[in-house]
Amino acid sequence: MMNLQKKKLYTLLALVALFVILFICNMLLSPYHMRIINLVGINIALVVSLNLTNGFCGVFSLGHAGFMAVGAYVAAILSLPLVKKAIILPELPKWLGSVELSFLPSLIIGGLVAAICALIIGYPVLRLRGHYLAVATLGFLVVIQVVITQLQDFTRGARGINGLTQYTNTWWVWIFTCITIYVVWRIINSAYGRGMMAIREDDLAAEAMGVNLTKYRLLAFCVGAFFAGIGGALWAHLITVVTPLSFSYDRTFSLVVMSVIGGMSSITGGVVGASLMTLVPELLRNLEVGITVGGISIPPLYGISQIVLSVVLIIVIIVRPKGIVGSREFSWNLFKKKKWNTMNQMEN
Amino acid sequence: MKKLLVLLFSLVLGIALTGCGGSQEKEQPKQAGESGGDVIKIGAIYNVTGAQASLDGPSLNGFKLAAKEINAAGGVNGKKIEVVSIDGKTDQTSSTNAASKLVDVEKVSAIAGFSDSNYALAAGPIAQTAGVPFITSGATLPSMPEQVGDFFFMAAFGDDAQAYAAADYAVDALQAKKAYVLKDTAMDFTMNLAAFFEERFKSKNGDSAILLEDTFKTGDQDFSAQITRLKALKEKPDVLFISSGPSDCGPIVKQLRDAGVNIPVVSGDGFDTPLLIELGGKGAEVDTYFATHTCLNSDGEKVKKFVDDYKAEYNKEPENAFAALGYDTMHLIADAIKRADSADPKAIREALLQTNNFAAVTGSITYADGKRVPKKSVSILKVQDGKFSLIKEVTP
Amino acid sequence: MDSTYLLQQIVNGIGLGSIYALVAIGFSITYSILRLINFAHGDILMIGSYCALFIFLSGKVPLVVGLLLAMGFAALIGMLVERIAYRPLRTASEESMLITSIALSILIENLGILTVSAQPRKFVFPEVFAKNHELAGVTFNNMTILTVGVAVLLMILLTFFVKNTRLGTAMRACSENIGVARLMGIDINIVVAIAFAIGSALAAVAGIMLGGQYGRIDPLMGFIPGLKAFVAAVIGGIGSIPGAVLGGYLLGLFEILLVGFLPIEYTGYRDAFVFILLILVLLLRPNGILGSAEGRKV
Amino acid sequence: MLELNNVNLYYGRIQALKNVSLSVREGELVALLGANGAGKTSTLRAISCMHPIKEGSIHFSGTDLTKVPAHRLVDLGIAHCPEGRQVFGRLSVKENLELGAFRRKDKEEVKRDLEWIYSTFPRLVERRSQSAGTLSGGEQQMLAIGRALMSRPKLVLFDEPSLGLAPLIVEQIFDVIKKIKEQGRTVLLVEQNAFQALGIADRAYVLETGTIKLEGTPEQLLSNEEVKRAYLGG
Repeated sequence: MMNLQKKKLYTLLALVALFVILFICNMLLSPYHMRIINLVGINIALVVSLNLTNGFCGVFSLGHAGFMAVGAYVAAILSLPLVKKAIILPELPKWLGSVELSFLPSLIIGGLVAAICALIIGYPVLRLRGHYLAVATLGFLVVIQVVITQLQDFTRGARGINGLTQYTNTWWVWIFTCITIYVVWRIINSAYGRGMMAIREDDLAAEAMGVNLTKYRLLAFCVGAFFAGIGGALWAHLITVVTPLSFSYDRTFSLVVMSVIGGMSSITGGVVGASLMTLVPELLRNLEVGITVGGISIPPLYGISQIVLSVVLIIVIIVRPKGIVGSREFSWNLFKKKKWNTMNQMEN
Repeated sequence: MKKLLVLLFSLVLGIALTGCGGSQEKEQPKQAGESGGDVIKIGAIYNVTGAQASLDGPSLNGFKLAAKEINAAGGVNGKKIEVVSIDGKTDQTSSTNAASKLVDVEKVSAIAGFSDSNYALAAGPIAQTAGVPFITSGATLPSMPEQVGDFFFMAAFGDDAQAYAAADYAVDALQAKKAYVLKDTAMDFTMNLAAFFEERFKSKNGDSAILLEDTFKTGDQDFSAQITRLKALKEKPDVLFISSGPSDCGPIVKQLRDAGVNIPVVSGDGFDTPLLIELGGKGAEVDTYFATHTCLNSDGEKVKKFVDDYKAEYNKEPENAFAALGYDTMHLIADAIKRADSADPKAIREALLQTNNFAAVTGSITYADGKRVPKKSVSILKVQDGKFSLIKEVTP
Repeated sequence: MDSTYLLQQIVNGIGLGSIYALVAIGFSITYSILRLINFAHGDILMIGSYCALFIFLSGKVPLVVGLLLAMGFAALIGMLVERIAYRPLRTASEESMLITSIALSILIENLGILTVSAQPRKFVFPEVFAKNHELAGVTFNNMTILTVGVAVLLMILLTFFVKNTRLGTAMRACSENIGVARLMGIDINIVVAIAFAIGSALAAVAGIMLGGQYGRIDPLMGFIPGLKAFVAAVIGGIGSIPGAVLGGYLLGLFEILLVGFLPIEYTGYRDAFVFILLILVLLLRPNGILGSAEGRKV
Repeated sequence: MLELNNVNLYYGRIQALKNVSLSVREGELVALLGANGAGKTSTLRAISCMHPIKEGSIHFSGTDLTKVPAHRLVDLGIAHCPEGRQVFGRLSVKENLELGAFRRKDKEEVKRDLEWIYSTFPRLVERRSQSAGTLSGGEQQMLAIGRALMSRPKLVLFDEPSLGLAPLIVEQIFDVIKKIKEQGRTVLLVEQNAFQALGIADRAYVLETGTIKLEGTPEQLLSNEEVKRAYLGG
């Protein structure tokens, strides 16, 4: 075992290293590569926050994209420059039409509104179990989408809001990602976290032991939604367009896939899953380039990357049903143990 | 733990391999057109998978066909065109990544793509920031070029143009005084189209000229509720404006006619699909008109050549007007490169802006007064004897 | 609104409900045995309709034969999917199976785009089916009669199979307690394969009827009906066949009546209402209308 | 007849059985005793292939049971009457019994056996078309036993048949088990209710935290101080 001080130091060093690397990347790599790195960051934050509810608390939610949508739209409306707002959203009520916030408050308000939505939807729904809960949260996603499509005055309906300022950059993304990981880590290592995991293991027993089921689930759900909201807002200000289609089933499913592939009840799993599932499809694109070999040209097979990806996904799940990382967690002891092992071997 | 490490390692290895494989392939064609090589790279982002695939697939086919023809004729300014096409996957994240890759990694001279503004508006700004012209072949939201910036062009006319043409036709040719509007609320295209139609129709016939505006959603199958409401109207409309996408127009027309509603139907290019005739059946033969880009049945020389070439290349008829739009977009870009005598994106943009009376399959294209929405003729078509036939071509 | 209008909407609702019910049954039986939410179920529907397109709309075989062939093919695909993707996951968590089904759905849809292209295909039944009838002011065509007729017939057959045959009893036993069912000597693999076969065959019928009513099919056609049928199964009580049927018809009627009777400004909210209904049903009757409480093993 | 050798069984990382060895000879009634969580049910699950074992061997009349899929067990002549009865609540009594004979092809004989079960448990006759979930606990236990017997097993595994039943019913259940043994069937009885089990058993094993602690005849065990203290409340 390593002492706490040392671990803290290592963590700090790793953080510094991360940001130094990001800084160097930012100078050397093309905007395309930085875009992918930023997407990795956003997805890590989204998946880690999803793991808080789905993995650690055992509340299998399919509504994460719904909270992203809420955060994204709220932040977009708040941060939109007044001039643009007057043109794009002329029907906004005065109090909203005359407000232009800077990025940070927009993000936070976006996250808070998403969390409030989670509170409202979660209070009745979180009493459900298992698949029923999954379906109910999926229902919430549909309701959010319909409302966004219909509330023309606020959201421009299906046309979406475009021309957002591209505030999101490497620093916003990765600082947010680190904060998300830290907060989720603190929660699962607190008394609350232990209560949550008790619920996951056996909700009946946990309830019998006096764990207030709904309260714990609601907390996890709201915190998850808060970060989803901010993540959605960051995404929106990276892509610069939000439409109801931006946050559809596909988005929710891809987040859930990342979470399960990495390992649902592990922060490390979330990081691994999100990174892999963001990078791999981008790399698989190279498969879709047509090849000319010895005069015979093979036309590009569009959709092949999705096909390869889904086959790999099925295989991974069959081979490692608990995800790549499982429920293990990264720890500095990992390195120490390894060193210790090799030393042992040498002695032998 | 060991198993885990092995798995992770093999995954990383696999990724690295596919990554390398990809980059190796790409090294074969020589680097970027602007640096004086003998190819000019043109990017294409189309949603060839996912919900948009039925529109974007034909567009890409048309686009590639045109590139092939240009190369067969010796290329542009002695250089071959190389189309680098990436699938947008009907997903905004994927589409923006694709645009970014084309601009930053492939260093293309221009990008074409999309038939829907949702994606064009996401990918466009990236090209704009990088100073690479982006020409959307099929998206028709007229405000896009203004919203995105001076490197954004449209190859198709705006929704306003086609809706105005449809409204004018209803008022002038069909003598309509009162209209009924049915629109799909799930698409920005249909919402805009209906809004522009109503604006024009009201300006000609007064504010009370729209008797009822009813709605449905893409994929609805049963329109009996809407039809019942239409029939219950006290004052009968003279024209029905149906703002729908390609998948819904057939069933709507069919159900309208089956229910005994024989009032003329007018619409936009959403109706420009074989599905209108196949599914609308006899219903579509009854006074069904729509405004669109071109009539692929017409005897025009350019249209005929395009249809024949497309058939020869892909063994099928062009699926819809988007195929022609993709084809035109490639030729439009090639024309600009020729005039600019350069593969430099900024020079191409300048040349594009000067496009005047460029003869395309879908009508002649002119970017007048610095506007990047083309002044283009609109064709009014009618269903007749199981075919589309051209009623007239109007130039707004 | 007059009663003819209401009646007309009810007839329309029953037509749509029949399709939902057929798909919902498949959801329900696979769920009841494996606790699997099979998101790929809707894509089996798509496969069935394409199969029909290639077989009987070519006009070479009689309709009934074509229908049976399409059902058989879909059943085969269903069993294949189960064998390859789901069987290795028998002991895995519900989430793993859910993700697998999502991956399968992506796989099938993209394979579809690759093989039959994304272009929608015309899917029109012979002229006779478009013939309209009018009864007491309500119009409906032969297609609707066929849809409802086939759906009801299949549901009766299925009920008979489940209630009165050895395999049917085994299936019910498995849906209650798979472990003990094995102790009785029931081969779970066979039962699960049959469940998938039945579900897939019914989905194929639904796909064909859907194509026939709408006139077109495309590789992505299965997702929305799949999702809706899943909602129907949950409303009715997932795991119960009568529940799936009831849920299907209720959902079909509810959707059509919402569009028919809501003020125009609110018809756009239809899907929101559908899912709010779902959430309400879940809250008031957490196991659906006809579902019985799931035994929880402590 | 049944032979377990050094069986180790894990649930995830938790070891439930450590080197369990036991044997049941033909015609014997062997009781397996132990407290809650001692591994009794795990032993039965291992025998009936419901959970794979990590090490060791299980043989039944020469057949290696670890290689047999669970549903073939009845073919070999093993019936498992599971803990907590686990009748199919939504199926009728008759259907439950018929499922017991699921793999049997001799229809006439099955009918005869059905009549025999009805005559052994007259209370099931009047409820034959009722769904099993509506039966009382005792009736469900009888149904579960009847269901197990419908496969004409050579060896019957009982898992806590007395659990949660009224003393009078327990008495009846044990009478039935005794009768089954007297018909020449072999019985492995898992029980917490050690006193009653020892009353009818030929031999018994005592399990404690996954290992066999004691083995012997009822007389030997009843006189063992440790057993008395731990299981007989003495």
